[in-house]
Amino acid sequence: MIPYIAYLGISAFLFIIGLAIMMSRKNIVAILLGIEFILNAAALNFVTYSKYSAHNLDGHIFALFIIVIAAAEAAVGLAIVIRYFQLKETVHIDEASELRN
Amino acid sequence: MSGLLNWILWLPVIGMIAILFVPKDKKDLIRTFGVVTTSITFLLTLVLYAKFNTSIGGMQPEFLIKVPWIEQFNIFYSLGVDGISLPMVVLTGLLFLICTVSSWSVDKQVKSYYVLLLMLQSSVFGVFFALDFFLFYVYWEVMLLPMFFLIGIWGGENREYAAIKFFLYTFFGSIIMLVGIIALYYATGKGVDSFNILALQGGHFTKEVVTLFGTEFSFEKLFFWAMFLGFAIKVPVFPFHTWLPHAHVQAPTAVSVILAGVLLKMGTYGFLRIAFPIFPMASVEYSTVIAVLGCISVLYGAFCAMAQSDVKKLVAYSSVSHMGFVMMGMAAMTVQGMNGAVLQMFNHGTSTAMMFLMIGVIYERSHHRWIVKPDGSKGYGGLYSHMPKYSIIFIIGMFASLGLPGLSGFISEALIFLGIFNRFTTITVFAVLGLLLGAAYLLWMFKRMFFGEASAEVKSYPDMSIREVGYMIPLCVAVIVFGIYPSPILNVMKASVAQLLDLLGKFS
Amino acid sequence: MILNLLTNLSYYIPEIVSIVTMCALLFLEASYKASEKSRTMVFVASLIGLVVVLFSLISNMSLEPVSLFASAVVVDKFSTLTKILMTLGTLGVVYLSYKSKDIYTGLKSEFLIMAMGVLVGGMLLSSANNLLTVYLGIETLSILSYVMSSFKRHESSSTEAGMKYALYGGISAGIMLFGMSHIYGVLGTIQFSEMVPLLKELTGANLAVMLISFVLFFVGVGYKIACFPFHMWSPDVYQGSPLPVTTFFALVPKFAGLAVLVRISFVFFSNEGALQIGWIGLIQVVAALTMTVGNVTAIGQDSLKRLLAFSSIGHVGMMLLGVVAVSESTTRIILFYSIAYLFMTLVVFYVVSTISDKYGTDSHSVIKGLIYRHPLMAIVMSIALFSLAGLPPFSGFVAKFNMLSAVIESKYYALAFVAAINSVISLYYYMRIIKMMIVEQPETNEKIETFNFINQALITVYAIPVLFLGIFWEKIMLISDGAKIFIVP
Amino acid sequence: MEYTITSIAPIFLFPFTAFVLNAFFGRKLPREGDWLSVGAIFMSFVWACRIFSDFIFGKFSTDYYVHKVFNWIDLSFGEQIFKIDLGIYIDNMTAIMLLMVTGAATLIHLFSTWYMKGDEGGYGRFFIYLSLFTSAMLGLVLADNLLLLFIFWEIMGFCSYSLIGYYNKKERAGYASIKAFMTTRVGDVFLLLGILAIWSVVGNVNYVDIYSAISQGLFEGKVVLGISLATFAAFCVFMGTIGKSAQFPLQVWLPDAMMGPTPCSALIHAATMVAAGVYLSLRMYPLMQLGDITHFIAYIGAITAFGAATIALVQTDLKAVLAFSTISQLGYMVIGIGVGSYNAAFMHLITHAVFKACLFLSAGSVIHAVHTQEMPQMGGLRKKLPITFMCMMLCTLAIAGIPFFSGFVSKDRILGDALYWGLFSGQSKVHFLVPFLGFAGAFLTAFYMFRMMFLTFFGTPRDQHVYDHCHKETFSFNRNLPLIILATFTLGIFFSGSLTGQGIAKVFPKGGQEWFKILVEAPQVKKFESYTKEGFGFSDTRAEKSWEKAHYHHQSGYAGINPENEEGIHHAHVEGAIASIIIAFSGVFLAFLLYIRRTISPDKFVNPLRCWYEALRRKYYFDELYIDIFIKKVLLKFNEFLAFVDMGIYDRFAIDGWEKVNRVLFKASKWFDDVVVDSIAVDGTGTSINIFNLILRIVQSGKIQLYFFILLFVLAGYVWTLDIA
Amino acid sequence: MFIWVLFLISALLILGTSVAALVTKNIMHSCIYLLGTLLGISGLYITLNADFVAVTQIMVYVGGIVILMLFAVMLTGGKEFVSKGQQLLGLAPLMGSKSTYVFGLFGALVFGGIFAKLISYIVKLPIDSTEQKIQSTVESIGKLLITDHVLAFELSSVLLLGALVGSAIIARPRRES
Repeated sequence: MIPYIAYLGISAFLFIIGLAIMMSRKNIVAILLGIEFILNAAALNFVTYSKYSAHNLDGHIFALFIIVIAAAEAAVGLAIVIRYFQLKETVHIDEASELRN
Repeated sequence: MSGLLNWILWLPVIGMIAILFVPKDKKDLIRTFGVVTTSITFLLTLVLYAKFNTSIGGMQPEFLIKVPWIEQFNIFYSLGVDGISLPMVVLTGLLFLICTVSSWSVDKQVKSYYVLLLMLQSSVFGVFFALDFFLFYVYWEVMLLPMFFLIGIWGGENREYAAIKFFLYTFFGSIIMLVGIIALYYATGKGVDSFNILALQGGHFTKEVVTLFGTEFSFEKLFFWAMFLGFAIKVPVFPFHTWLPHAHVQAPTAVSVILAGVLLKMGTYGFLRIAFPIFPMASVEYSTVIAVLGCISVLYGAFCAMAQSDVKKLVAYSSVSHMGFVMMGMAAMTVQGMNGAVLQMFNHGTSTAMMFLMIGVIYERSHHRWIVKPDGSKGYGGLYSHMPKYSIIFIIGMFASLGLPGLSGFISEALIFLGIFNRFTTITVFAVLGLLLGAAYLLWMFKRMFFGEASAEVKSYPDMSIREVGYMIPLCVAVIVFGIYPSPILNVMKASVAQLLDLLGKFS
Repeated sequence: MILNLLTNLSYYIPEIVSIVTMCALLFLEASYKASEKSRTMVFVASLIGLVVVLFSLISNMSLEPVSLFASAVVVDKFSTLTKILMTLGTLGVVYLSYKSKDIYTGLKSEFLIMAMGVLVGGMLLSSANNLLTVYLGIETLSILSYVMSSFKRHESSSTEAGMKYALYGGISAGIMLFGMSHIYGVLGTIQFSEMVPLLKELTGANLAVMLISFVLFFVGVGYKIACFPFHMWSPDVYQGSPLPVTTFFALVPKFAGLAVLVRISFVFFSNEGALQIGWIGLIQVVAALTMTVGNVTAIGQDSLKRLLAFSSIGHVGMMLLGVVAVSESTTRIILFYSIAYLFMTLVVFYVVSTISDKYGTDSHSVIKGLIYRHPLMAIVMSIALFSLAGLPPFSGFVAKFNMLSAVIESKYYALAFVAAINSVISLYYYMRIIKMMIVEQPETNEKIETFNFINQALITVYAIPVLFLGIFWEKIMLISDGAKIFIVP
Repeated sequence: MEYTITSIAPIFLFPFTAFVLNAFFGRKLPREGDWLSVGAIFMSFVWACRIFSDFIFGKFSTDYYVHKVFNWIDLSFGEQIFKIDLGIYIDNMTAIMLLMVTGAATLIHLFSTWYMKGDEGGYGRFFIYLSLFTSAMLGLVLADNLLLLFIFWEIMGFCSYSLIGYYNKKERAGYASIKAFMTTRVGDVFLLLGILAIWSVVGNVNYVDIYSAISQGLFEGKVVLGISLATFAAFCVFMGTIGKSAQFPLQVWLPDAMMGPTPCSALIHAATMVAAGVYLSLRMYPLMQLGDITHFIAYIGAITAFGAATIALVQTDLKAVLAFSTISQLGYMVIGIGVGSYNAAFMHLITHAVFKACLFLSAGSVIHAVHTQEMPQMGGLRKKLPITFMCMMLCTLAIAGIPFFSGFVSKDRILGDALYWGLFSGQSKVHFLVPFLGFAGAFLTAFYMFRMMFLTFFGTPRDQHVYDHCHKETFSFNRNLPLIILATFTLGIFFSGSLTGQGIAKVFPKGGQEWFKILVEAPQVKKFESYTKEGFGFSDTRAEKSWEKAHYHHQSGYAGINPENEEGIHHAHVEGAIASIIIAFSGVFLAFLLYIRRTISPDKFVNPLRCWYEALRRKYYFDELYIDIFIKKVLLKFNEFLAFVDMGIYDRFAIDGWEKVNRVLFKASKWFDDVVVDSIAVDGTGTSINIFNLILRIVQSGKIQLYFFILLFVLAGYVWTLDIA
Repeated sequence: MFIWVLFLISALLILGTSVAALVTKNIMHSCIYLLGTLLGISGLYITLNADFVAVTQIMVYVGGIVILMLFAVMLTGGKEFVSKGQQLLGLAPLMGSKSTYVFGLFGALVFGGIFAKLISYIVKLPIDSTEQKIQSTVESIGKLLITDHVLAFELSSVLLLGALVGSAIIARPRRES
């Protein structure tokens, strides 16, 4: 039996990688990509727990919804990014600081 | 008779609504409406005075009004009047009457001006009448709105800054007070009397404890300071005074008069009506602090006044100084001191109103207020020989303000000193210097403005008109009559003050 | 079994009507050519739909609280009242969007569709009773909001706003999910009603994980209501979005987020213990910081929208005070605050929208001397601003008064003082606007004539509750008092 | 005959009514209402005469007084008791004062109708103030307690202020009036403190209650600010005297007060108001003794008497000489109080009032005639102004202390007592300094007064134009009559009952006694020991109790140290009388040598003492010290500093500060973002972490990754601080 | 045994590709690495008995989202923003600059802190690790979706509809006035 902590460790690792991507990459698409890592990490957690502690399928359902919603979010997010690129001809995140104090 | 307070309170509102229906262009009609309203109100306050029973220390049962407002919270529309508030009520009636008359010369947006002025009057009455804490607070804050606009729209060059500063400062104090009010509400267990100022009085909270940041504080002490802040800013006591010079200098004449004459008194009234009786133990314990702050205000205000070259600012600082006396008198917690303080509230109201009105009169002629202009030349000079009527009334106001015996300022200051000497001797010794400094800055100002040859510009000023003299006369009379024979005021207040002192006496 | 799920469907009529309206709008929009006529039709249709929703919600007020769909949602008075507020907010925005120039004519009907979608999400969120519905509700709100905030498709600022919103929403949703996953892991269920008894028995490591997880969970909710430190998107988004959208954001998602926050607090943390201490402590700190950051930063903002964004952050901090109390009065005061806030915000945004439509900018300078140009607007706006600052006799004061009293009742005096000082700070920047409107001289003497009778009537109607609720607030208070959280046994 | 309040009050009410009527209707009355004022004060004079005669002839006893009380302020309610009673208190001293004040005032009013005539716009105003002043002075004299005294005291100050500033077109008048008011106000403030201190012990400030409290020892053991309360109170009360009576170091105002019209100088700054300070100290004499400050008083008096006399030596302004001589003479009165020469001090008060009033009126007559006050421009005027000259000469003789004149009688007695006090009373001989300075001052007085006379009336006209301009004086009723009457009363016989003041001839019936000595005694507190507050009240107390007889020495009227040593006192008096006669004549002689014969040039003295001379001309630099250094350099600078701190620093930074800080941080962060981050930090991304302005700008910099970071950072903070145990 | 092998492969895949996705300079490569990670995760799902989820993961993510991303990258030019000469210690340029590294590292560290705390408690969780029988979850998930989670299921359609319309609105190239 695989220790559950292994899964959690992987998910935590993924999560941190996701955060790191979101925070260090300058391409907006890459940042959206980071979100996917994070969501996956969470989904992985759900499924892990579903097997190891909860013993029900709510975790699976949750993971499914995460996938679905991630898709929707990615679609909208990417649409906005593309729009932004059309307007500003760049996807550098620091260029996107028109709105500021 | 029981509806009298209601009438006094709401009559200005009725007048205000009436003015709202007058077309904008009929300026004289609007002014007449304003004057008529305030004069009827003033007459009603005199009726109140006449009907007042001086042998009752507490609220006059004849005039009490109590109607439920928000029953869920036990909030009542509850009004009453006693010996401490009555002089203030009469003063309010008088000063507003004078202000409406003196504002006849205001020509900018007359309608809004009178509407706001009447609204202000109603809310000031509300503060002095309210016996319900919530109601009190509402009026206390509502008063700020017309005040803000009156300063902000009709004020001087820097009016916006002054108006905002006044508003914020006061609001800061009052919001802290609101915390105190709510804390009291819960400390009494949300009962029927939880917002009842009278029922809260008597030191019911001496043993309650409050935990703040893990430290235990006495409920009474903590919230005494909360209330203190609210009222001290209004008074204003050093170091919370800096809004006052700005507000006074920028405000139009009538508003300066109201501000100095009535609004400052609300701070000290708050002490007498709320802070002292509700937190008697803390009040007695911290009376030294109040006295010291009062003394510092007296001296600090006087010192600062001396350095001013704007005459209105000078008088504004003198208000700080004079209100310091009131604080000291209250801190004395003796019968003389306390009565003196209330009397000083009234007297300062009349004398400082005179000063501001006089400055307004000259301002209307010269459109500046410099004693010494920024370029070093004289602002006025020679007014004495050129404007005799003006000078004489000015002298009366000025000497009343500096505490010349025979005029009203002296007796209240003397009573305050008599009250405080035994308790705070050292403070008294310093505070007495305030009388000296008070004379110094006023007389120096007078010298610079009134003596010497009149310049051509000064010669072009007409002397006071009949209207101007007319509205000064009631104040002159008040200043002189109450300077010689203050008993008409003292008699109505002494029972109430004695009751307060009896209460405080239990805790000293 | 499936039929059982439908027995209580009558409780769910408002949501269904909203969804139907949304779809109907979609069809209407699709089936007509883009013209003034079709836009009006869509507008009227959405109004009708919203009114129906409103009435069905009002009729729901009299129903006993139940849980629906296998405890996925709860319909109680609290949620119904929140929904009423959200519907009212949407109603207010509908006309604003119709007349505002900030939304492209071609996108007006899309705006309404999106708004209906967000409303559905908000309704779901306000009655959510398991983790999944919470997540779904938040995401529905969020994803549609991303779209709404980038509605000005040809302006990079709007798109940037949408993008920032999306990115920020993504990270916080991720964190929230991460927290949820651990909650699920420890308790083994996602149903609130099943979690409550389990929570009571937690000890040791379980409890510790739980606490941290709830903090992570809070990120998602906090992001929705824009409280510190999850507020940072909101000024940018408010500024970048079209004004009706900003108005909408200031109302509907906030109410929904607050509703879910209140529900979570009540369901999980109304029992004393380590969890409650941790949670309340968290909310206290958050509330204090939110108020302070919002109000302090609002000073010195030149853009009105941005200023209002920060001010709404400040107000959220205030509303969080009600959550801190977790007492009988919590729902009442939060609802009252929301009611007051709704009308004040509507008025303010309405005026700002009108003016920035006229001048094409929302910088401070455009409202200079408004009183000389349109007195009614200036007066109503100052009433609303004074109310926002919490001055009597306006409803904002009563709301703040109740908020403070809830905090003080629970003896969090320090928090009360912080709140008090914050309302002074907030007064400062509101006063600056009022000063500009009323005290300063206008730069031009041009009257604002585009503000026609309907507009005038509308802001007057909005302003009446602001004044009225400040004086006669007992009735509303009683209604809100009845709106208790229903904890499914 | 019963005294009621209505039979006494008119003394005060007449001039007061005149004041009120004139104030309101003066302009409409014929002659601007001067007759009203004059008539009123004359009526007062008649009333005062009546009271005086009652006291002199009715009972002729030291114990006779009338005390009427009425309630002014009553704050009592329930357990809280507080009352202020005001009342009228008349004893012999009061009666004499009343007579002096009303008499002098009547004459001066009369003179004013001549002197002020033709003064455009101010004639009526002058009489208004004069009436108010007179009524205040009478009120002060009649007062039965310190508070009422203080009230009138201040009103007098106000009148003095107004009259000094009478010529309001002159800037200098403005300065002088403020200076006068403020300087006296310094003393007044102390007096108020003294009243407060006394009140705190006694419970009110009635004279009789104070005496009673002193005799009952209520003051003992009370401490204020580390010193005994009695000393404190006495000192404060005496400070009142110093201010009002222009004693060192508050003497600076009186010379400047000469800016006012001359009649007002005569009335206020010579005869009455300045004497009120001395009157106060006399009234509070037991307190001074109890507080043990009599030595201090004596030294203050001596310094003033001598110092002012030295200054008067070099003045060229006619009125200035008189002003300094007034200060000097007041110094003698104060010496009298200090050394215990109670009776003589009061007597000097009265005699001085008479002759100084006359001197001033004469000076006024001269000034009005020649339109200048500078003596170097006068000379030889005695031919043109014979009546004035005669009157003035008499007064000069009086003030110089020439025998047979009133000044000799009173001053010599003071000096005699001082001599006894300094040499024979058994205390340290160091205190001889006081009589020494007194005698030196007397010498100087004689010298400078005659210098003044010689320069003004003798010799040849120095300024022919002025001389020609001066009209020949013809007798006029309102100009000369007052002078003549006053000059008449400079004869010593009216006061001493004898020609020399040394008991050569007795005039009055009560054998062997000067009427002054009989009538005026230092208050004997022992008499009041059994006094209780209820004992007084609204009734005339004359018949109620027969007080114990006085304990002091009737012969000498001396109340200082060791009054029992009558032998010594008498001895000292004889020596003093001889000395002062010699001194007076030598002074006159010196003046004669210098200014008539001109055998000695004044330069002989001036040149070797150049700097001393300069110091005298500049009045010992007191004005410079007070105004230039203390007020301008210290006080005003301090004020400006405070005002700057208040508005410029405290208000700007502490109050508006948080907003300013916000703004500054805003700017700083903008700079940081634009300059530091862009140029120093790599990529110009501005993503470096700076906590400097965390909340403000960088945080909301629009850079979303920073938002993420903050989110995480704070979240981590939350999590780490969670108390899980 | 299969499970172990699958787990190890998936885990290694995840670790490797995720780190690569972080450090690669090329955004396109990054997307491809994401693909690897997602596949790895679906592998893990299989080891966790979550067959349906695993399949959905592959279908939606791999088939949908990653493709979407790739399109987006292509549409936006796929630039990664590295300025030369400003790299960390002058060494191999991975994907950012000094500041971005500092930033990312800090963020990771900070959140690592949270994890450290979280995991330190999670390891103590009393979790039942007994082996369970592998069986298909499709049927039960299907049932759950139309019973317990029917509302979420239905309402997610609203979300998707909104997202659809929204994406269309935003990305639509039509320009109006």
